[in-house]
Amino acid sequence: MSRVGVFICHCGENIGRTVDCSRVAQALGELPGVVHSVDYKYMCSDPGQALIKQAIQEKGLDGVVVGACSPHMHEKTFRKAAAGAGLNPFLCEMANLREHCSWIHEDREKATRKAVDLGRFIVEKIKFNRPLSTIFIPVERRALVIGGGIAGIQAALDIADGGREVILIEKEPSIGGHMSQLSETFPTLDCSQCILTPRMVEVAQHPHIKLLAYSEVESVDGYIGNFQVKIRRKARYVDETKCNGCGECQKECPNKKIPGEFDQGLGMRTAIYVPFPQAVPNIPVIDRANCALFRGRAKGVKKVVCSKCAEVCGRKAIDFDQQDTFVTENVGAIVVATGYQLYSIGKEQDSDSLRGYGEYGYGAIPDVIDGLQFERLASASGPTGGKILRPSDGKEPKTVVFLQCIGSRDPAKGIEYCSKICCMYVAKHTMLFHHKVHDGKAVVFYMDIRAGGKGYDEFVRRAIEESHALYLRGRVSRMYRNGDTIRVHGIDTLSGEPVVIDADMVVLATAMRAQPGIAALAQKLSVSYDQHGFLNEAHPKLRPVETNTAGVFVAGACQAPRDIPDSVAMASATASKVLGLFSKELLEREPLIACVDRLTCAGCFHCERVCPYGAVERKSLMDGKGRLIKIVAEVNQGVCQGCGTCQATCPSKSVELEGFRDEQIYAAVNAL
Amino acid sequence: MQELRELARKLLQEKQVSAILGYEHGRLGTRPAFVTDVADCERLVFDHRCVHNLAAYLSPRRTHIAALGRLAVVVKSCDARAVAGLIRESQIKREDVVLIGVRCGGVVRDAADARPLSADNVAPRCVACEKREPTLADHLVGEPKPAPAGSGSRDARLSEIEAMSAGERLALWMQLLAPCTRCHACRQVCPMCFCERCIAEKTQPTWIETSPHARGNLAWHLTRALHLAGRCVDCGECERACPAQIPLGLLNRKVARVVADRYGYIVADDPSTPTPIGTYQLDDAQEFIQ
Amino acid sequence: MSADSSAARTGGPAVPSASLLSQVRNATGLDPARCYQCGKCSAGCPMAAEMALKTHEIIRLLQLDLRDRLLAAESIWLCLTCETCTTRCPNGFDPAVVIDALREITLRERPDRVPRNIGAFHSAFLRQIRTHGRVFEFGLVASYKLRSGALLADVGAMPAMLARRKLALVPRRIEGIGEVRRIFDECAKTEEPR
Amino acid sequence: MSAPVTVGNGAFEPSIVAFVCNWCTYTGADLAGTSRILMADNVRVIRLPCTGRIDTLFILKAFERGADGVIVSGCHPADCHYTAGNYHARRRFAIFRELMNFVGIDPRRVTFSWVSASEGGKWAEVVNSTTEQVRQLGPFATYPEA
Amino acid sequence: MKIGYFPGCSLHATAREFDESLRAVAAVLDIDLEEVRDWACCGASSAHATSHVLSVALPTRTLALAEKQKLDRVLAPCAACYNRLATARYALNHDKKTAAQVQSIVGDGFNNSVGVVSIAQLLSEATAEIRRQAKVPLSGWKVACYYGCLLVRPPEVCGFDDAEVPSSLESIVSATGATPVKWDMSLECCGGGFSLSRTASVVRLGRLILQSAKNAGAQVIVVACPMCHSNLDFRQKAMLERGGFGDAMPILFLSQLVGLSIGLDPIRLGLHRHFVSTQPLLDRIGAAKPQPEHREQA
Repeated sequence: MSRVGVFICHCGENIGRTVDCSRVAQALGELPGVVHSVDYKYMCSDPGQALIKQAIQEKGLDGVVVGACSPHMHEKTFRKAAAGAGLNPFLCEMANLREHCSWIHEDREKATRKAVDLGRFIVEKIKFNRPLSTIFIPVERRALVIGGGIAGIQAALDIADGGREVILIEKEPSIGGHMSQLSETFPTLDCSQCILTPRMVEVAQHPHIKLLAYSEVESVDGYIGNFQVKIRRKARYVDETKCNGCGECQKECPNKKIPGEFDQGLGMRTAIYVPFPQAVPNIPVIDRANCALFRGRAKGVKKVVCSKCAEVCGRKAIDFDQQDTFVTENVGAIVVATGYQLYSIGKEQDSDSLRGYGEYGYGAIPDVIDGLQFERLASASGPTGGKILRPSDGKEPKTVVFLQCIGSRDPAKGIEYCSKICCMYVAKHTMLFHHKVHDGKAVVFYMDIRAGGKGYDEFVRRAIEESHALYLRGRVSRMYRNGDTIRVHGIDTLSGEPVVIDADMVVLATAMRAQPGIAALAQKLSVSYDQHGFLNEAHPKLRPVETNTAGVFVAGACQAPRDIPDSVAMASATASKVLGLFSKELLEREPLIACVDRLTCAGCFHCERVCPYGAVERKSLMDGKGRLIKIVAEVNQGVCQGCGTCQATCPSKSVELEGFRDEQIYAAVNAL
Repeated sequence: MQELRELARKLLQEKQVSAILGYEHGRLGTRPAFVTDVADCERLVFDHRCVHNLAAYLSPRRTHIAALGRLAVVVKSCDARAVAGLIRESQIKREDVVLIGVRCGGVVRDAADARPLSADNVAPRCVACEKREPTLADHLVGEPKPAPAGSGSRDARLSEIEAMSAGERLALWMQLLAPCTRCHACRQVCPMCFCERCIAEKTQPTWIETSPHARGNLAWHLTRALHLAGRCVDCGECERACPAQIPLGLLNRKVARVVADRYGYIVADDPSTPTPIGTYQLDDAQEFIQ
Repeated sequence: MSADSSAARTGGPAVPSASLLSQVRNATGLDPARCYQCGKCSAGCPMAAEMALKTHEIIRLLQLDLRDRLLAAESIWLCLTCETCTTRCPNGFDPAVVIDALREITLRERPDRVPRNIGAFHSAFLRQIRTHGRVFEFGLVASYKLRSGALLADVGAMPAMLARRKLALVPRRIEGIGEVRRIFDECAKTEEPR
Repeated sequence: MSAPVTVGNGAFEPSIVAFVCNWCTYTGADLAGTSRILMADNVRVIRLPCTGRIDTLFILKAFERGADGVIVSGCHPADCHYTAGNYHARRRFAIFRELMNFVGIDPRRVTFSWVSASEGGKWAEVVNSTTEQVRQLGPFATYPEA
Repeated sequence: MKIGYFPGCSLHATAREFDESLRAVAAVLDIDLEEVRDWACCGASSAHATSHVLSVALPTRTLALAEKQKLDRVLAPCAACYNRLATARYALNHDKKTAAQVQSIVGDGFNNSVGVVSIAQLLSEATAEIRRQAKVPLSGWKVACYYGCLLVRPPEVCGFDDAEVPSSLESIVSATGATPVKWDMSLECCGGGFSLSRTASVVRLGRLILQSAKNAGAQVIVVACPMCHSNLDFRQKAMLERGGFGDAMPILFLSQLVGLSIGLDPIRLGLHRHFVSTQPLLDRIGAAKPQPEHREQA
């Protein structure tokens, strides 16, 4: 026979006004198994809590029901109080007599009767509550950071500076990401590489950071605190331990006419190459598709067609037979910082939902370039040494037209969102252009100027007032080649005048998109993503860098279009989350999770199919002689979040959700 | 028939299986037969009286049968659907059983019925059946058979009931379920009911009252039908086994149609298709939700 | 800015001073709120140079529900329905159809505001179909001239046209003409002010 | 079990049980309270973590125990705290509801709704409309008393 | 191959050479044109501007007739007709309200099963045959392919070719051996129905088109629409008077160009009916100067 104590709170007048609390206490006191029932003005007050503790100790209660406000308000409070008196906190429950009764009814008689019902439900339920103890999960206090752009670099450095080991992986040969391609940065116009490269070097030299460049995530197993990540280390065909980055191989490589990724195809590189001079690590990689030797091998040519790089390499670091290798790392937390790619206006799109810009010639018109290409033209380390020159004929453009919202805010092309950074970098571009081509004319077609941010709008005003960029509010309907210029048909909606401009160069502020392959990665991490492939945060306001998968965090443009300050801020936020997680050796979790009754489980695994977290595992039961008896479901305590969908689905109810076990619900319903 | 026996002999002789699970003629009509001896293969038959769904014997609850070792089972298309279900739900492994598919032209309602198959003794589900030979089979025997003569598909009865008022329906079912003695034969014979401890026998708590009372009866039969949503293979065994002649098929059929209409799911003898319960579409119809 | 009842002032046909905006919504099933005024329609419009109100401005006035200015605007009659705007609208809007609806409403409620020559052309064209089932261009030209008063335009071209057998002089009437007329009448019925 | 509550004029007052998820509807009901939205007092709320946990057996049992109506409510699609519990529940109840109807349990006695944590007003509507609905239908007498 | 044929009003008058040349070409390419019996005008250029329902109802009648005639596709050579028919078909499928109104007017029993095909689509399906039949090499001909506004726009209605960078006409022209030029105005509107009511606009727009074609080095413009043709051919004189791009530019219907390449008689193709002389072209392929009048009397 259980010994339940009932405590009815008046909440001042809040409950007392409409509910006859003493009658409720009396009525519930008469229920079998209830050995103590009182009402009091403020149960949550110290004297109120004292009443509870006292009763627990004096009457040896094995269950406490507090009839007061919503459990969302004070469940923690009262469970703490119960625990304080030596009662297992999970043997304390609340009946909601305020939000669900006194505040929504006026008739005292009816409200009181309802209060009694609500109380009775909980009294009956609690008779079947079981003492539960908090679950502790060991935490592997190492972090994995995916992506070596500015966000990934920042997250890695912050975590490492916090004294925890970090594995930073980057799919390109070098870290640095898009930021390393930029010339200057808004709104301060400080040189991008000047602020970035020191951080890259720091990463390379940090004692707590293990940098795996030219690598990708192959698979992810486990759960918060205990992830096992399999990483593919793509073959560079250069032995990292031997190479000293002297660069002789690149000088010798005969194939020097390959459009370089780093220069957005505006500059050339060799088949064995380092993406850019300040690359980290400064180790070249062979591009199979363009290397004579590998092309020969692909055609089945036995003899070595070319090995100039190997011949010239003093350290004998070149290894044409190198293969991809795999390493598995155990980590407790994962930061995803895979960044973005730019939308292309071409006819061919990598997603059915996207359309290219036929009205802009699908990208076939010369000297129509995108923002990153302009960055390379403007960059001192770029293919033109920082001179703004047309890719087609190397002439200096006098009239440059900048188009904003290309792909962005254009549902007809498949993207309705705003890419956030374009307004700012276009303003920056007009300034850079003005600084480099004094007699040049910059014209900007925009729909709105979105310059929210410290010093942002002032920056745009400077572009207009000091660099005299001509801002026209309107979209461009069509452009086509006209002699060696580009004829742009636009409009200035403010004056209502159609505008036709013969431009020497057109720069498209194309939309920011999630990286290709993000979906595959998200599925490996079981992180949800929106229709555009941007990863979903756990809560848009209160949990912006967490995901719905505990232990996986997001930073930078993989979550939504972000500029550098945002990305860095997010990265530091993830770092603090990770360090917080790592501050304890054991991870505490509420024990309200599912557990399986092996005896009756028939192993049909409906539970496995419905579990949103993949928390159900298969366990083989053996008899003494090691013969298989049967395979049953088993819930991974670290992964289960306690939704209980498994139990409702289980035909034989062989899986039970602690805190909401069938007996408890049954008792409550039975108390009707 | 010979083809079937030949195959059986071959399988036994070549030790591919240790027993054949098929049908034989008995005094009370056709019945399941276990053949372990090559000589006994003569006993094996297949005709319109082979009503039983032998897949039921594969469920792991039947440990004594598992003890026989690797089995070959004679399966009609409906039986094959059950085998698929058992594989899908991890009860057996495909490689652990040899499936002898038989082309079927429909079976009688009652195994004891010795008359030739005709409109008046054919099982209603066979009239509606669209699949006369299993896909999930290692061997396929018999000649293609035409659809059996017969009328009055069960869906006619469904529509009839659906046309009634809620009150009439309730009265009808109360009357239909009243004679249920909760013998649970419907469950025992069902190839898809393989729980180790059926919800109907779960005490603590007793969701479904065990006494043969209207309350428990309704709860039991509704729950049974729900547990078979997207799983019932429509073999008609439950209805055949019911000593109270309760038209359980109607409940199963109703659920099957709901699942088909709402989620386009038809139970097939393909173990790889996921069940409609346990999967979902983001845009599943929710017209009934406020 | 509310829809001012022009009917009262001009003594034109009694028009419900109902919102033009909702009329267009009903007629086209499109919501002008979708237009975010990027102007891409006007930027590509072949007639923009001749329009006092550019396409996006027409839609803007519609958003503001300025009935009088819109129904009086010559610009809506200059649309060639070349579908450039509709094809390029980034937000899936359909200016061409909306302009058609505006013309339809004007013809019904403010025929006095339809530019003479253009109105003349359309009614001549439709009359042709109504009478013969097909447009017989010689008749079209003739009746257009009478309605528009542009009597002498293109007269010089007539002989050349005839020499090239480009104009049939005698109209031929289709057999199902009755059916065609019924269609005209039925359609007229569906066009009661919504 | 308290028989159908009859008060004052003795008019039939239905007794209704609501099974709701902890994160959306329960919180929404709390909000209705904090906003002091008055509503019918016939509904008794039982809190569960997620609609995914709500078993059709609960509903059947509630009726067996004399409830005249039942409310099942949780998070809107895409809002589920557990990402997918409500999607599974949606299918479960869609099938259950039609079967229930088939055996003559009037589906108007069971309200399914999505009520988010911010929809205190909607919760009040659900409570009131269901109460009124069931009041019209009258007491639920499925089972001849044994 | 059999296909329904909806010539439309113009092809019986101002654009009869389009009709003549098309029938002639079809015969050679073994395309059986079955005219929709008792078709009525599609209402082009006026109906849609005055009554939406009418603009759908008129073409629907024709489509219904075609369906009765058991035709699965109808060819509408006139781009305007094509666009109206296609738009009607689209509206019946997508705009429930209008569909209901029109159904009630035109009457039931119509399943909207008839597809609508433009001449561009039809001939681009036949390029192989055109190549095979080509007798007169048009090599060296620089042709500007003019789509105008209604042939591929709006994409969801036409559902054929790219709405911004189309290529079907080019593929057909290449099949004749001629060389399509890259130019910019191939999709700009010529002023369409304004020929009579706003001639000035037509002249202004036409000039831009002719200029652009000239700049691209074209010697002839190929069109697939009677309105485009009469605007660019009949109104060209006025355009020339405003000057700016040298001498006259012959305007051919697509079917006429194909006809020439497969060796059909210029007269049968109605080349003599144009206002801008086509003789310079004929000279290039050594065809005799057509003597229209007495031939036709004969």
